[in-house]
Amino acid sequence: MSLLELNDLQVDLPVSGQYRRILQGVTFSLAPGAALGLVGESGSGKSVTLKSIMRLLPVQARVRGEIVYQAQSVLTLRKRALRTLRAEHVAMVHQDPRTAINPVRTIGDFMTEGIGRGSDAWDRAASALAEVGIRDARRRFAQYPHQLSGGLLQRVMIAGSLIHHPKLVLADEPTTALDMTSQADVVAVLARLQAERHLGLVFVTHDLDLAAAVTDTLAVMYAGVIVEYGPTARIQDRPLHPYTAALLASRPRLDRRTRLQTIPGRPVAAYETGTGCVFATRCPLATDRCRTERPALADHGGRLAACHRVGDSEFDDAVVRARKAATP
Amino acid sequence: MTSLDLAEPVPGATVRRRARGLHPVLIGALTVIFVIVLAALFAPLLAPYPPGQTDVLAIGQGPSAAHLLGTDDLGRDIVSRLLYGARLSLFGPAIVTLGATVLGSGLAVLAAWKSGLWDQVITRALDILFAFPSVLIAILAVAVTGAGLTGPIIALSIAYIPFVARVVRAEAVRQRHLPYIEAGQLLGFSPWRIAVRHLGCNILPLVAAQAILTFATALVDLAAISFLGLGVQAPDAEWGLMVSAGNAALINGNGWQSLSAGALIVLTVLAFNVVGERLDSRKELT
Amino acid sequence: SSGTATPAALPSAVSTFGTANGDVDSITWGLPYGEPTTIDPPNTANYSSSLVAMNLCEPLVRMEADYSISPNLATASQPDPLTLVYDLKPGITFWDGAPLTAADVVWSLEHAAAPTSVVSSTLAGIASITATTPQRVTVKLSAPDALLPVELATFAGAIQQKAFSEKAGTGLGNAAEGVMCTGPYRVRSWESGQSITLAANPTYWDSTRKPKVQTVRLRFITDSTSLAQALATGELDGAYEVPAAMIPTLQKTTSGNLVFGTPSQLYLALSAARSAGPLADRDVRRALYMSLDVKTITQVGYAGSATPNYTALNKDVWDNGAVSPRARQLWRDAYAGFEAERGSYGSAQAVTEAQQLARSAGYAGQPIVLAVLAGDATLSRTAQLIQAQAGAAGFDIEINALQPMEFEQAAVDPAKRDGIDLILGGGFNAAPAPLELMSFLALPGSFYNYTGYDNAEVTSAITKARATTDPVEQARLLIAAQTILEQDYSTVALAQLGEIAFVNKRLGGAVTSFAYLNMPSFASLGSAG
Amino acid sequence: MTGLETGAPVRTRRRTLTSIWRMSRWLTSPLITVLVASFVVYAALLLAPGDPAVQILGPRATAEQYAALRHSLGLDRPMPVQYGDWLWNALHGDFGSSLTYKQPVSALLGSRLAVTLELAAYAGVLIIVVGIAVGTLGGTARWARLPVTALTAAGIAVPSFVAAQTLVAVLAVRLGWFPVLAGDGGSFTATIRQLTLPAVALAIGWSAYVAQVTRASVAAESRSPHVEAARGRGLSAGAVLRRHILRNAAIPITTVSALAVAGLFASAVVVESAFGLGGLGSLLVQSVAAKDQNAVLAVSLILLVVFVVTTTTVDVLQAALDPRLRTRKQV
Amino acid sequence: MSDALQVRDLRKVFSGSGGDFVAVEGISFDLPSGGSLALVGESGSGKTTTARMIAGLEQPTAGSVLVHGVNRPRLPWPRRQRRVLARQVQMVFQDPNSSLDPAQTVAASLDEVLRIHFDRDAAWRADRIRDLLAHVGLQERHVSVHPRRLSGGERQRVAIARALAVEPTVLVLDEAVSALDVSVQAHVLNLLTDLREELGLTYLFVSHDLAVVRQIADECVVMCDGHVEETGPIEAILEDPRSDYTRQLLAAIPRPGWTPTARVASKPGPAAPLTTSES
Ligand SMILES: Nc1ncnc2c1ncn2[C@@H]1O[C@H](COP(=O)(O)OP(=O)(O)OP(=O)(O)O)[C@@H](O)[C@H]1O
Ligand SMILES: Nc1ncnc2c1ncn2[C@@H]1O[C@H](COP(=O)(O)OP(=O)(O)OP(=O)(O)O)[C@@H](O)[C@H]1O
Ligand SMILES: [Mg+2]
Ligand SMILES: [Mg+2]
Ligand code: NI
Repeated sequence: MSLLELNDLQVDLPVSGQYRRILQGVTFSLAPGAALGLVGESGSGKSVTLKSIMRLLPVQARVRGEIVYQAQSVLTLRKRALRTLRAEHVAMVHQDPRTAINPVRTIGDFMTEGIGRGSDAWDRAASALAEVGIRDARRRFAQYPHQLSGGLLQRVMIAGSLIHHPKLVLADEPTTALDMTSQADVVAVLARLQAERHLGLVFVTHDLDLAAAVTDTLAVMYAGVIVEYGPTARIQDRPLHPYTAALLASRPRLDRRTRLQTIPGRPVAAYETGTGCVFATRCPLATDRCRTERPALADHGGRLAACHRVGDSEFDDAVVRARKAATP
Repeated sequence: MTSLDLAEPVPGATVRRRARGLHPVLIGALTVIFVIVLAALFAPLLAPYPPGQTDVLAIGQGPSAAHLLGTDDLGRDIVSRLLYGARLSLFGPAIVTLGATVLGSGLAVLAAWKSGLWDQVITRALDILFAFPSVLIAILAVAVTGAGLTGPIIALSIAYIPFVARVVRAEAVRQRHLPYIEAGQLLGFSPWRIAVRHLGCNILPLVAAQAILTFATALVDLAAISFLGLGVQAPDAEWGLMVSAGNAALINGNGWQSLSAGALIVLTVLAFNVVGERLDSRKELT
Repeated sequence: SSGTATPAALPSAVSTFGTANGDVDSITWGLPYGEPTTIDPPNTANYSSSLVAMNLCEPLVRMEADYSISPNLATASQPDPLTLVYDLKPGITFWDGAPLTAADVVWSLEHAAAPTSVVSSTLAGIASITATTPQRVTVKLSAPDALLPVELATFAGAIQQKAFSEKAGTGLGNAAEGVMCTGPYRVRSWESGQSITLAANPTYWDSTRKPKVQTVRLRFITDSTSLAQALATGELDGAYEVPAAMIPTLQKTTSGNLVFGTPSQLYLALSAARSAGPLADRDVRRALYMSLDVKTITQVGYAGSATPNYTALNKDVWDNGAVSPRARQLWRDAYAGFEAERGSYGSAQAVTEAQQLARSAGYAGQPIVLAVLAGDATLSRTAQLIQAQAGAAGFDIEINALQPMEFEQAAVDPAKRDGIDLILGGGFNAAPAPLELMSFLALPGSFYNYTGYDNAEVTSAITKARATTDPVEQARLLIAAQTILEQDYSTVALAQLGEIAFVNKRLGGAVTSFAYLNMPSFASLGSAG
Repeated sequence: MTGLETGAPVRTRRRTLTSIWRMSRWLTSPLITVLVASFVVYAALLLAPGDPAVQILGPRATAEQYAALRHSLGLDRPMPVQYGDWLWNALHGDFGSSLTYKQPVSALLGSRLAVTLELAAYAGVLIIVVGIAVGTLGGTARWARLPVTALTAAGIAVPSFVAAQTLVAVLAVRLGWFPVLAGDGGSFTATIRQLTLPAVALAIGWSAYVAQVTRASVAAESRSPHVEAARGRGLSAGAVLRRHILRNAAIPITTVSALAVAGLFASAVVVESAFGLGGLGSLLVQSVAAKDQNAVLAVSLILLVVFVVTTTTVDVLQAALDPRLRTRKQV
Repeated sequence: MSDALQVRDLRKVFSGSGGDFVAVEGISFDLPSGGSLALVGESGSGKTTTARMIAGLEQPTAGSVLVHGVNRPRLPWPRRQRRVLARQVQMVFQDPNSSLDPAQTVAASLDEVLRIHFDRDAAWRADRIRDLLAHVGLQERHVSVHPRRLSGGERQRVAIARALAVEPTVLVLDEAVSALDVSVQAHVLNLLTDLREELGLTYLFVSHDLAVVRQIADECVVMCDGHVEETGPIEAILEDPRSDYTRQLLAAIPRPGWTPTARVASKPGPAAPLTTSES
C-alpha cells in the first residue's frame, strides 16, 4: 500500500480575477520510506502540488482529482482530521526559513509549539535539535530566528517538522535560499533522517543533481504537468523527455568548461499552453503532432514520459546527444 | 550571440497585482473628487444665488423648489453657500498639502540621500515637530496671526511635514540602498540626478499617495478650526463653519445646513482617503 | 412690575418674573460667559464674575430690579455736593460672624478706587474716604459728581471684610482664596473649569430677604447650543445672557420661560473707529447709517428680543428707575424727535438718498473694514446683515473678526484700530445713567470717542451736568449736548437689547432686568408653585 | 579563524556602553523634544499680538497702570530671560499663575486635567477595544472584510465635530438617552453616561483608523509565509491567530493605538468645545484667546509631554515586541 | 602591461551596536587585463563586502584598490572625476529585480549612461543602444519596456548592457547568476563567456557555486570568514585543493553520484557569533 497517492490532480487558481489552470493531471504515488524528487523550473507548479497535499492553497482554489494519504482522502478531510494529518502525519519544510519561521518568537517557542510547555516538551525539542546536528539546544532555545544563520535555521525547521515523527515529509526547495555548503549540510541531514526513520519524502528542487542525491524516484514537472517520471538514476543517466535532457545539460559542470545548453523561450504556466505538448513551443524537436496533440504520460520500459516522439530513433539520438554534450 | 525569445514576463505575482486595474469604488471616489472640484471651480456659474445674498423673508427655511436645501439663519441659499464653500474648504487643504508635501518630501529625500549627520539632524527636528499636535500648532498660529485661514494654513503646512517626511524618508532610505541607486552612482551620475531623477521618480507614487491623504487630513483639521471659530470667518462660506452655524437650527429640527455641510466633508474626505489608500497600496508594484 | 412672557412675544417690560412662593433645595444655573475670572467684586468686569460676586457681596446701597436705589448695608445722605455720608446699619455680620465696621467699608472702597482695580476710573472723582465713626463713612469728592452715588450701588461699591482681604492679598477673589462678605450666599465649592456651588448664608442679616434656594450650582457653559439644549432638557434651571441665536430654540421648549427683561443696559453699537479713512467724512457716516434697516436687524439678528434705537445713547440708559420720572419724560420727548427723523432709515427711499449722499461726500466704493468680535454668533450675524444692507447702498464692507484680545485692545488703543473703520459691538452701561455714557462718547480723550470728537459746547454742557444735583437740570444739559453730538454720527446704538434670560417653570421671582448683575439675584428666587 | 576570538571582551564592553547610550537616547531625546517645543511655544506666544495687561485690567485703565502691571508681571524683560525663568520654575513644579484667573496654573489644571483624562481614558478604551476587535474581525473573517473596510473608511472620514453635533442632536436632544452636559461628576455610572457622547464622538475617527490598520496588518500577517507554515504544522486556528497573526500584527497595532491615544488629547480640544466640557482643550482655546501665557504654556506642555511619553512608550514597546529591533539587524 | 586591478591588504571592520565585526581581513590579489578572477566562499565570508570596496561603494578600513595602478576612491566622487572613475569599475548585482530603475525604460536607462559618458548625438546613442542590446542578446522590442515587464534573465542582461555601456576596465559580477533558474543561468553564463571573448572584458566574479565559477573564471580566490584561504588557477583549485575549507566547498557541489555530508552544526555558523552571548 502506498503512503501517498495523487490521482489526476487538477488545480485552478484565480489569477487577476479569472480562474486559471495551474496543475493538470498530476499523478504519482509514494511508498512508505520512499523518496520522490519533484524537479522543474520556476513556476512549473511544484509548490502548488505540495500545498494541495497539505490543503494549504487559498480557499478560493478549485481542486479536482484525488489525494490519498494512507487510504484517507485528504481533500475531504474534516477540520479535526486535517489538523491531525498536518500535525502528526505530514510535515512540510519550506523554502525560506527566514520567512517561514515567525521572526518574533524564539527558537524554543517554535520547537515546542504544539507539544506543550513541560520539561518533557523541552527535552523532546532538544533531542530533535540534536538529531539535526544542533547540540547546544538550550542556548538556541533563547535565540530568535534572525540570530541564526540560514543553514542553521533550516535545520531548526527540519527538526521542528520532525518532532511529531511524521511519516511523510514534503520539502519545498529546502536549500534554495542557502549557499552550497549549507545546502550540503541540510541535504545530508534530511537524507540521513529519511533513511533512519523510514520517512516518505517528497523533495522539490530545481537541481536534478541535487535531487539525485536524496531521491530514488524523480518526477520532472513542466507547466503544471509531469512530463517524465521514473527511477532517479536512470533518468539522470538517460533522460527520455527533451525537457529533462535540456535541464540536465544546462547545469554547469565541475570537471571542465563547456558551452552550456540552453532552452529557448521562457517557462510557461499551465494555462498558457495550447492543446499540444506543454513543452512544444520550446522544444527544438517538436513536430506538428507535438503542437496539436497533448501526449499522455506513457510507459517506456518501466519509465513514464509524456512525449510523442520517445522511441523515435532520430529523436532519441538527439536527446542523448544533448545529454552527452554535458557528460565527460 | 545567444538569443532569447521572450515575449512576456514570467507569470507570477507582479502580473497578478498589476492587473487589478480600476476598482469601481476607486472610480466612484475619483468621480466624487472630480465633481466637487468642478463645483468649486464653477461655483459662480452653478450657484443659484450669490452666497452672501440675505433674504430676511426666507429665514431658516427647509428645502423648497427655490432653495433646494433650504436657507440659513440669514435667509441665504444653502446650496449656493455649499458650492462657494467648496472653494475655501478645498483651497486651504490644497495649499497645506502643497506646502507640507514639498517641504516634507524635500527634507525626506535630503535626509535619506545625505544620511549621517544630516539625516540625524533632520530626523530629530522632525521628531520634535511631530510632538506638536497639529491642532495645537494651528491654535497657536491663530494667536499670532489672528483668526482666519492664514495662520492655520501656515501652521498645518509645517505641522504635517513630519507625517509626510517620515513615510517618504523610510521609503527613500529603502530605495537608496537598492542596487539601482548604487549602480547609478557607480555609473557616474551626479548625486542631484540620482536623488531627483531616479529616487525622486520612484518615490513619486508614494509622495502622491501621501499628499492625497494629507489633503484629507488638512480638510478635516481646517474645518475643525473653522468650526471652533478660529478659521474662516463669517460671512465667508466654508463647510466647517456651516456645520457650526447650522447647529442651532439642527437642534430645532432643521438640520439641512449642518448635515449637508457635514456630509460634504465626510464625502470628500472619504473620496480622498479611498484614492490615497489605493495609490498607497500601489507602491508595492515597483 | 412683574408679568409673564408669552412665547414668541415681543419684549414686554419685565424686570422680575413670576413670584417666589416656596423653598427650593437646589438649582443649577448656567453661565454662558464661562468661569468667573475673579469674584473680588470691583474687578468683576464681566457677566459671570459680577453675577457670582454680587450674590456674595453687597454694596452700601442696593439697586432694585428697576434700577431704583434704596438703603442696604447703610443709609446714604449727601449733605453737600462734595460729601457723601453712609451710616451703617447695626447688627450686620460677615459670614464668619465678625461685625461689619466702617474700617471694612473704607478698605473696600479704597480697594475699588485703587489704580489696579478695573473700576478705578469710575471712582476717580473720590478725594478721600474716612471712617468718621465706627458706624459712619464719609466720602469726599474732588468735584461734584452726580454719577458716583449710582456707581457705588454697583459691584464697584461692594463691601468685603478688611482683615480677610488683606490676608488673602493678591489671591483675593480667586478660586483658592475666595472673598469674605455679608451677602445672602457664600461659596461652598469652586471646581475650576466646571462649576461653582453657592450655599445660602444661614446667618444673613436681612431676615426679610432670606434666600429660598438653598444651593445654587453655577455651571460654566460657553457653548451656546449646549446651553440651550441643557435649558430645554431641564438640566439647567436657568441662565442670564442667553445668546440671541438660541431664542428660536428656547421659545419652543416647555421646560421654562424665555424672558426679554427690561430695563437693560445692554445695547448694540456701531461706531466709527478712527478719524481717518473712508468714514472720515460725517456725511459718509450718515449715509451709512441711513442705509441700515434697524428693524430688520433687531428681528433677524435678535429674534425680537431687541428694539430699534436711533441715537448714540441707548434708550434704557435714561429710561430706568435710577433716573427721576420728570427727567425721563424730557429724554422721551427728545428721543421722539430723533425717532421721527431716523425711523425710516433703511427704507428703499432712504437707501437711495444714502447712496447719493455718500457719493456727493466723495465715497467711491472704498472698502470699509468692520471689526467684530470673533466667535459671537449673534454679532457675526448682525455684521453680515449690516454688510448686506449697506452693500445695497453701495458701501463695500469687509468684515474683520477679531479675537477677544485683539477686539478689546482695539477698543482702548488707537494704534490697534489702524485699518479698522467701524466697530460693531455689544456694550452695557456700568451705571444706568446717561451722564456716564455721554461722557464716554463725547468728551475728548474718552473711551468711546474713537474719532476724536471735540466740541466745546458739548464738553461744557456735560461738565455742568456732572456738577448739578438737580436731575431735571442735568437732563436738560445732557439733551442739549446730545442734540449736537447726534449730528456727528460717530456712534449709533442701533438697538436696545433686552436681557435674555431663561427660567425653568418650577422657579419664580427671578430678576430679569439687567439690574440682576448688581443684585443678589438668586436670593429672590423661589419655587413657582 | 581570526579576529573574532580576540574581539570578544572588547565587544562586551562596547555592548554595555552601547546599551547605556541607547537608554540615554531614549531618555534624553524626549526631554530635548519637550524643551525645544516649549521654547517654540513660548516664543510664539510672545510674538502673538495682544497684551496680557489689558486682559487683566480691562480696557479702561491708564497707560501707566498697564506699564506698572507689565513690570510687575516681568513682561518687560528680554524673552530668553523670561523663558529661562519660566523653565526654572516649571522644573520646580511652579507653572506661574494664570493671568485670567489670578491663581496658580496648577490649581487651574487639576479638575480640567481630570475631565480630559476621564474623556481620553473612556475614548481610549473605546478606540483600542472597538478598533482592534473590529479590525481583527475584518482581517480574519472573510465575510467581514468588505463591511469592515467600508465601515472604517467611512469612520475615518467623519470629523469629530460633525459626529459630536449629530450625536447630541439625535441621542441627547431628540431621544433624550444621554444628558447634554458632561462633566457633572457624580457616580461612576453617571460619569459614564455623561461622557459617552463626547467619548464616542472622539473615538469614531481614531477607532476606525486603528481598525483599518489592524485589519490590514492582520490580513497581511495571515497571508505571510510563517503563518501558512504554522497552519501547515497543524496548529489550531485559535493558536495561529493568537500566537502568530495577532502576536506579529501587534507591532503595528500598538504603534497606531498609542498614536491614537496621543492624538486623542489634541482632538479633545475640538470635542470639548463642541460639548462645552471644561477640560484642557477648552482651557487652551480660551487661554490662547485671552493670551493667558502661563496657562497656554502649561497646557501645551502637558500635551507635549503626553505625546512624547506615548511615542517613547511606543519605542520601548516596539523593542519589547520585536526582537529584531533589540539587536541591530545585520545587513 | 599593468594589472587591471590590484587589491592590497583590504580590511573591513563593521562597528555596530553588537560591537566590532571584522568582515574582511587582508585580502590581496591582482587581476590582469582581460583576466577573470572569482571570489568564492560560503555565505558571510566577505565576498560581497570585498566586491563593494573594490567598486567604491564601501570604504575599506585599511588597504587599497588600484585600477591600472591608480588608486580608486570611494563614492561619492568629485564632479570632475566621476566619468573617469565610473569607467574603471562597473558592477552587476545579484538581484535582477532591483538593480534597474523601475521608472525607466530599458532604452532610457542606457541612453542616460551614454549621454553622460559620451558627448555624442542622439542618433549615435540610439545606434549604440541597439548595439549593446544585441550584444546581450536582447531585441528591438525590449528597448522601450519597463524592467517590470522583463523576466529575471532579461533584466540581468540589461544590467550587464548598462554596465558595459561605459566600457569599464573591470566588471564586477556579484552573484550575478545566483538568482536565476538553471536554464536562464546557462543563458547568462554563455553570454558572459561570449562577451569576454568578443570584447576582451576583465571580470571579477563573485559566487558561492564553484561549478558556476568554473565556467567563467581563470583565477580563483577562496575566502573564508573574511580572509583568503587559498588562491590559484581555477583548475588547480578544483583538482588539487590545498585547504580543508576548499575541499569542503568542493564536496558540497551536487553532481552525479554525489553523497552530501554534513559539518557539525554545533560549531557556530558564521552569523552566529555576532549575537550569541545575548541572554
Ligand atoms: N495563490 C496563487 N494564486 C494564483 N496563482 C498562483 C498562486 N500560487 C501560485 N500560483 C501560480 O501557479 C504557478 C505555479 O506556482 P508554484 O509556486 O507552484 O511554482 P514552483 O514550481 O513552486 O516555482 P518556484 O520554483 O519558483 O517555487 C505559477 O504560475 C504561479 O504564478
Ligand atoms: N553594513 C554591514 N554592517 C555590519 N555587518 C555587515 C555589513 N555588511 C556585511 N556585514 C557582515 O559582514 C559579513 C560578510 O558579508 P558579505 O555580504 O560580504 O558576505 P558574502 O560572502 O557576500 O555572503 P553571501 O554569500 O551571503 O552574499 C557578514 O557576516 C555580514 O553579516
Ligand atoms: Mg515553489
Ligand atoms: Mg554576498
Ligand atoms: Ni579560517
